[in-house]
Amino acid sequence: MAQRIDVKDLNIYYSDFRAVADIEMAVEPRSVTAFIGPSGCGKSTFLRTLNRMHEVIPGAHVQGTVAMDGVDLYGADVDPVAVRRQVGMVFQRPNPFPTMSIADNVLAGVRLNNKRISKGDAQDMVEQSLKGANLWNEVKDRLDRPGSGLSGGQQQRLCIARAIAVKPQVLLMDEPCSALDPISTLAIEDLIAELKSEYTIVIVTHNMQQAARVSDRTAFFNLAGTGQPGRLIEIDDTATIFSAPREQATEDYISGRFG
Amino acid sequence: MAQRIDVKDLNIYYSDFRAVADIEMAVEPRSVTAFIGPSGCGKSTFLRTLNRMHEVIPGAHVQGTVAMDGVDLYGADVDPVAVRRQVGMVFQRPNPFPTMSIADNVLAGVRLNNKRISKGDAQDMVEQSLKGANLWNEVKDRLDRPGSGLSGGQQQRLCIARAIAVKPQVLLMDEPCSALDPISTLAIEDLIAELKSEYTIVIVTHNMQQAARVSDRTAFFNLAGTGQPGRLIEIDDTATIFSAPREQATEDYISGRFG
Amino acid sequence: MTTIAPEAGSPQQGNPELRALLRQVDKKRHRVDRFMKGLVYLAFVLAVVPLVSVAWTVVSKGIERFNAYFLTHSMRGVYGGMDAGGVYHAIVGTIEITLFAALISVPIGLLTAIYLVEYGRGQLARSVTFFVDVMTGIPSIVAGLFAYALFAVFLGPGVRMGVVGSVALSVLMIPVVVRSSEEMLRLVPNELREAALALGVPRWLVVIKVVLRTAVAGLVTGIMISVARVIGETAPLLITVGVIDSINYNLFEGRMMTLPVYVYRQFQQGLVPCAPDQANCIATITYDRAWAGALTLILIVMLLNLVARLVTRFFAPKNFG
Amino acid sequence: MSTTQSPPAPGPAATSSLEPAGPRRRRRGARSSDRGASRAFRWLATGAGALILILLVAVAVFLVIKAWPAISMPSDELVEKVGLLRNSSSLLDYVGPLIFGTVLAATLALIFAVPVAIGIALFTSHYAPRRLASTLGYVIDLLAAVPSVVYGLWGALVLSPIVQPVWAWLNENVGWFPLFAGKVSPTARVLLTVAIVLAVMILPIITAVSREVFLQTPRLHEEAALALGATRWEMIRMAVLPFGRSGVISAAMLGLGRALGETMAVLMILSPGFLYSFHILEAGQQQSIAANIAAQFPEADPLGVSTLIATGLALFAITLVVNVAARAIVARRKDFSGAN
Amino acid sequence: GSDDPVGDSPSASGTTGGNGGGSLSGEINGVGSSAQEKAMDAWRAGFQSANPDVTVNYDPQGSSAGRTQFIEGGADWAGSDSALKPEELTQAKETCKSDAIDIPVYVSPIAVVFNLDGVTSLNLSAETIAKIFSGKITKWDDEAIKADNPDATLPSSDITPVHRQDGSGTTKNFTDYLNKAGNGAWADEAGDDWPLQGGESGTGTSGLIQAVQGGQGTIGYADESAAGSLGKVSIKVGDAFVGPTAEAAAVAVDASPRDDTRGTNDVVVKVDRTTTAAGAYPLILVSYAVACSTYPDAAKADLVKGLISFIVSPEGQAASQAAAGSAPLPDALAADAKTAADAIKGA
Ligand SMILES: Nc1ncnc2c1ncn2[C@@H]1O[C@H](COP(=O)(O)OP(=O)(O)OP(=O)(O)O)[C@@H](O)[C@H]1O
Ligand SMILES: Nc1ncnc2c1ncn2[C@@H]1O[C@H](COP(=O)(O)OP(=O)(O)OP(=O)(O)O)[C@@H](O)[C@H]1O
Ligand SMILES: [Mg+2]
Ligand SMILES: [Mg+2]
Repeated sequence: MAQRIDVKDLNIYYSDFRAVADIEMAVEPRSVTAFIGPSGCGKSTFLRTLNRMHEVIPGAHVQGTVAMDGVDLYGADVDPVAVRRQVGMVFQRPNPFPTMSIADNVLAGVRLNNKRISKGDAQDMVEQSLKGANLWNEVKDRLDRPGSGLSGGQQQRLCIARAIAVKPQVLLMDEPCSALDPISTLAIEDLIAELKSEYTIVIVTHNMQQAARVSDRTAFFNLAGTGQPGRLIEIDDTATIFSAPREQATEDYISGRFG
Repeated sequence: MAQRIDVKDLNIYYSDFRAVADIEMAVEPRSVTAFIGPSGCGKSTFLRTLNRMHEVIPGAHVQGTVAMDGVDLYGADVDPVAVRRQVGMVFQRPNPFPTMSIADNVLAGVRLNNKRISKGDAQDMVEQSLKGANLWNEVKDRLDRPGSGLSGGQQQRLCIARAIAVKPQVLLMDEPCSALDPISTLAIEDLIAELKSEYTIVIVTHNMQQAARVSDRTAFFNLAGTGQPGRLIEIDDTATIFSAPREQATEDYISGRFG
Repeated sequence: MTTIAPEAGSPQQGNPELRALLRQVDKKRHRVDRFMKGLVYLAFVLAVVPLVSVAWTVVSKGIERFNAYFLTHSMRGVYGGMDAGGVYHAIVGTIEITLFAALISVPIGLLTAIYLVEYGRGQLARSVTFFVDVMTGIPSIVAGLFAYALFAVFLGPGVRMGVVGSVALSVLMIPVVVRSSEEMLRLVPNELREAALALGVPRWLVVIKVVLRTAVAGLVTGIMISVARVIGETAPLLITVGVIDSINYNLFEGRMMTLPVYVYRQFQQGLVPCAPDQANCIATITYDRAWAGALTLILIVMLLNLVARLVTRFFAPKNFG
Repeated sequence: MSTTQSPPAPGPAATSSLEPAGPRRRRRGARSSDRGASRAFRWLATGAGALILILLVAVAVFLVIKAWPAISMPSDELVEKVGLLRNSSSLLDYVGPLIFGTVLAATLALIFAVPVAIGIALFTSHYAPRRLASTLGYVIDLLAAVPSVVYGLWGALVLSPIVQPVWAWLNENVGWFPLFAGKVSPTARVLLTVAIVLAVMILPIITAVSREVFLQTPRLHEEAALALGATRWEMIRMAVLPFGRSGVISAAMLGLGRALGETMAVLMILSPGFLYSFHILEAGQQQSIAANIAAQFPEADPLGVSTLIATGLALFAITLVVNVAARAIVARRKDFSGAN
Repeated sequence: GSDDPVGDSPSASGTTGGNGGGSLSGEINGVGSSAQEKAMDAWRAGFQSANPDVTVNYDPQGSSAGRTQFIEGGADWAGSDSALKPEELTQAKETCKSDAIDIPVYVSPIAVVFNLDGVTSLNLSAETIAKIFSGKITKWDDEAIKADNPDATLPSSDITPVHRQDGSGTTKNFTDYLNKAGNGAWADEAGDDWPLQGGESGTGTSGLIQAVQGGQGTIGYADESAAGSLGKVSIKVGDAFVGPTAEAAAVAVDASPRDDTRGTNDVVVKVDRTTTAAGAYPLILVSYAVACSTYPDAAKADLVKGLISFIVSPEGQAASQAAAGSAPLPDALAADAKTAADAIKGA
């Protein structure tokens, strides 16, 4: 059940500071859209508006519409909690709940909606999700140990497992691999490839190879200078962006010998 | 004043758990040594023993010697504080001091040590270090704003500026670019190339292109399985490692289509 | 700028199934959320009710005698139903004794908290943590008897002076300082300690300049709690400091008056028998003074709190949240 | 491990080393690695910790020495000599109901205060508008500014008359419940009134500490919960409360300590008695140790004082037991505390 | 701040003449009965204004605490609601290096007070009071009460007796009275602590008054001066009913014998609770100053002597009557007290 997202006239603010300006784009269902751009251009900020996580920051607000299959996520009758349940998120920094065991971390989201989940189902779900995040083998013997005892990479994969477990329609990932080693990164990239047949996926990455490898479409953001809002420069098929971008700025950014 | 580091028979423990076993290697002065390997193999752990940061974790201890130009860093009469001043460190997660302004964060190494510094010198030092970390242009107008208000990437560059400001002899970097965008990454890589003419640099990275680009020598770590200690598999000139490694494990790891 | 035009259609249309999904909140969860919100607000109101009631009682009964004269005069030579007498001597005593108690407790308490958080491992640390908790259970009057006995050993029986009271209050104050400071110090992220250590900053400077600095808001709150905990103590001060009706600035010699003791004693004296022909006699004078004294004490603590707040604001980490 | 380069022999620079590098297998690191000012500071901090232990030992020794005459004296003789014990058959018989009363009052106070305190802490940390929150927090802190004498006066003069009809109603309608049974007091100078005042008194302590702890919940964890589709309350349950758990328990212990040791408020409000009675609406049933000491100390002869201090020793022991229990609760899930 | 709240201190008026002609100087500290506090404030004020260089401190920690500290040497004199016990006399001898003496300074009628709508005074016998406080009489319209108060309109509501929860001389004198005058209705002997279990109570005189005022149908006992607007019981003496007044208290003291087991200058009154003397009110409290007959320190002796002499003088007694509502010492007792005070001397 993938969903299409249409963004229109979107301005994003931190109190009075406009961090992102005039975004207009469409995120296609059953595909991977990558956001690239220099640090501070508002990739994370924009990503967070897609599941209304932006508004949990005091003073933060948006103008414009973000529509999922024609339903405005910011509509008056839409519940942000329901939005977030449909649009899952993996953060830049791994953030497992330190007070929960590994298994409980995976089940955290599931338990919200379905308190009485049978033990067998729970175990299956934990195993599936952890396998999906390529973490199962490393932690299968210590599912009841705290999640905070894992290494950074392991923690991030745990967070991915947690987000997958709720089976969202859209999955937002903010540099999910920046703390991962190549093996895990590969596994996640494989996973993304697998998931995109069913889900809409948006990923922020600094790694252009990664963007090129995993994404179908790529959006390039840039900002004119500090204190200026970030803007969407161009969005197109990944192949086009990396081979023949329309904008000079994109060309410049991509042609750097970046890793 | 670069320094050579010789590691011999090094075993690293978290209480009773041996996380890293039998390391024996030399880090050449005026060069960049990269550590690569899968998550959890103990790269960070080993790196932290090089400036005695390992021992601040309760129960953590080491066996063996780490000698800097022949002086055992773990000798009875060696002051760990002095070691850390000579061997700087940048962490995986950016950690600016939340109570300090951006400028004060850069000057932290000086200010926290109760050293006096003239206003002009301080300004110079802030500017130089921030330029070195490619952050100057973005923050020069808000040097007195708190460092925690920056984006992740900006924060990490601030931490690098802070570490550079103390002018250490050796610089340890634990995935310093994992939160950086390509432009900043490039700047840091350039900076590393610049610094290595004078300093000894050790960098942990998951990004093999980066390792190939910046390092002179590369060390590959691996672990046999969860709960097993990480071991040094091989260390050699970067060119050799990436073209003709001696070990099959290295070959396998490197030949993956990783980013 | 090339963007794919969003699909036409007003937001009122769109996929009805999804629309339902996004609107249809789980009723029960929503209700729980609202219910808990209600409870949380209720909790607040519940706490405000007694506060308002206490404040109203004290202000309405104390305001009559609460004036400049009352604040600047002592009770020397005042007795019976005289329309005279103030609390200046008690203010002096309360402030000096409490501050000195803080002077003893805060360094000891804070250092102990630092020990527990930064250095403490093993048996000693466990014992300290444990016995600090036990110490919170020392009844105040026992603390007073203890301090009195301690000084009596050195200075002979009948010793009455401000410091003895300060020591008694310290016994009550230290565990509160330790406990609250410990909590606050533990909340300082390890990352910050490591960042500083890695810059070659010696441990003690890391503690002072990074850990304490980061936790300062919480620490000040904790210290204010501990001050508030002891500033209203009566029984231990009666035993150790005695009572006096004149001004005594010297903490190290002679009796002192403190506000809580003043309030308690005035209250305990009860009604004054006024002969009908006595013009200058107020039967309820002791109660009036007691309430005005209570008002003074509350205002002093409020003032201290306010100062602490300003200090906190000054030092607080200035982040964007 | 095959191709590790063997390190060359120590170079000439090694002259500066007092201890030439060489293979050696021994445990190294931490602990004694502080030096100079750091070491002095560590000793200072450790000294402060030790000083507290010494202080506590001194208090304990003081208590034991002063209580010894009463403890060591045969029951019959003691009962005969000490007027306080006229209704008891032995010292234990005297202390028992006091312990019971103290614990009952403090427990009730804690039961009232903790949920409210957590509620207020959450209100100021997660519900109230930001700008309002600190002001509201300050308002609650003011409760701590009220000295216990004033709480005593307020409880006796203002609260008691207000709650008396409520207690009478409870007694009449819910009287089957053991706590509300008995003959309701016409003055409401009873344990339930005391427990309410104690709860108000310990509220600010618990609130302030809890609030600071809740405020420190990492944003990362809160956002993780929200991003999973948690409502605000669910976020609090998932991220905030577990994170603050040990802090809240500490706070409750601080409050409990205060409730156990509170003197004036109990002294001025309660009509005490020396029974093992659960009737918290009836006068003359229970008494707390601290208030009893304060009430009886002025007119106690030396042996009476000794007896009273023996009850103080009992209070000390109660606190010890309570803390052991609390510690056990916290320690049980220590790995999951979230502290680094 | 100012140490001259009254505005008439000799030093403020600039001269040391007038009544401030006292030659004494120095400081003395007393500890003891809180019942004496109000009176003591008046005495101290009077004594200090007559002797501007003198400072007198008094910690109202309680009679027993006062006696204990006096014996330990921690107080120069003590205020006590009961005279030193024989064993205390022996112990005090060591500290004083001479005999310790009790001097009566303060006599106060104890009123049985009650809060009953529409009733301001009642007549009760000691026996009835004893039965009320021991719970044998539980209703206001009990026959025993009605019999003594034919004119009062008594409701059939519950009687709620209120006692002192802290140990106190007031309780001791009250229970002594019930025990001796109650015709066997009160079995327990006199003691500082209330002998019965349960019941309403208050801390200190104020707390007790508060409790009586706070309830309906309550009855308690307290210093007459603290009774305020509460109803007061007239107790049965002989065949008449006598209210708690200073005069009646003085009559009762006059009717009571001295404790003749005491040494010279140790003036102790054995209050006769069962006296039938006309107009006597035997439910009284006699409170003492406890001092050494000889002080090692002559200056201290002069101060204590000066203070106590002032207290027992007509001027001092008038002051406490005004400030604390106490009964002045009857002439005969005052004379003995003065003799005893004057005999205090330095070694
Ligand atoms: N909580 C906040 N309050 C105020 N400004 C913020 C906040 N978070 C980010 N910003 C500002 O908004 C802008 C966009 O930040 P954002 O984190 O979205 O950038 P980014 O593209 O994700 O950068 P990076 O690649 O470093 O993660 C930056 O100028 C940043 O300083
Ligand atoms: N504080 C700690 N206490 C106990 N064990 C730890 C601690 N930190 C790390 N470990 C364990 O030590 C091993 C090595 O961890 P380390 O963080 O050094 O790996 P890494 O190679 O840096 O991984 P990554 O690439 O994910 O950063 C892992 O098994 C990890 O679980
Ligand atoms: Mg970002
Ligand atoms: Mg690592």
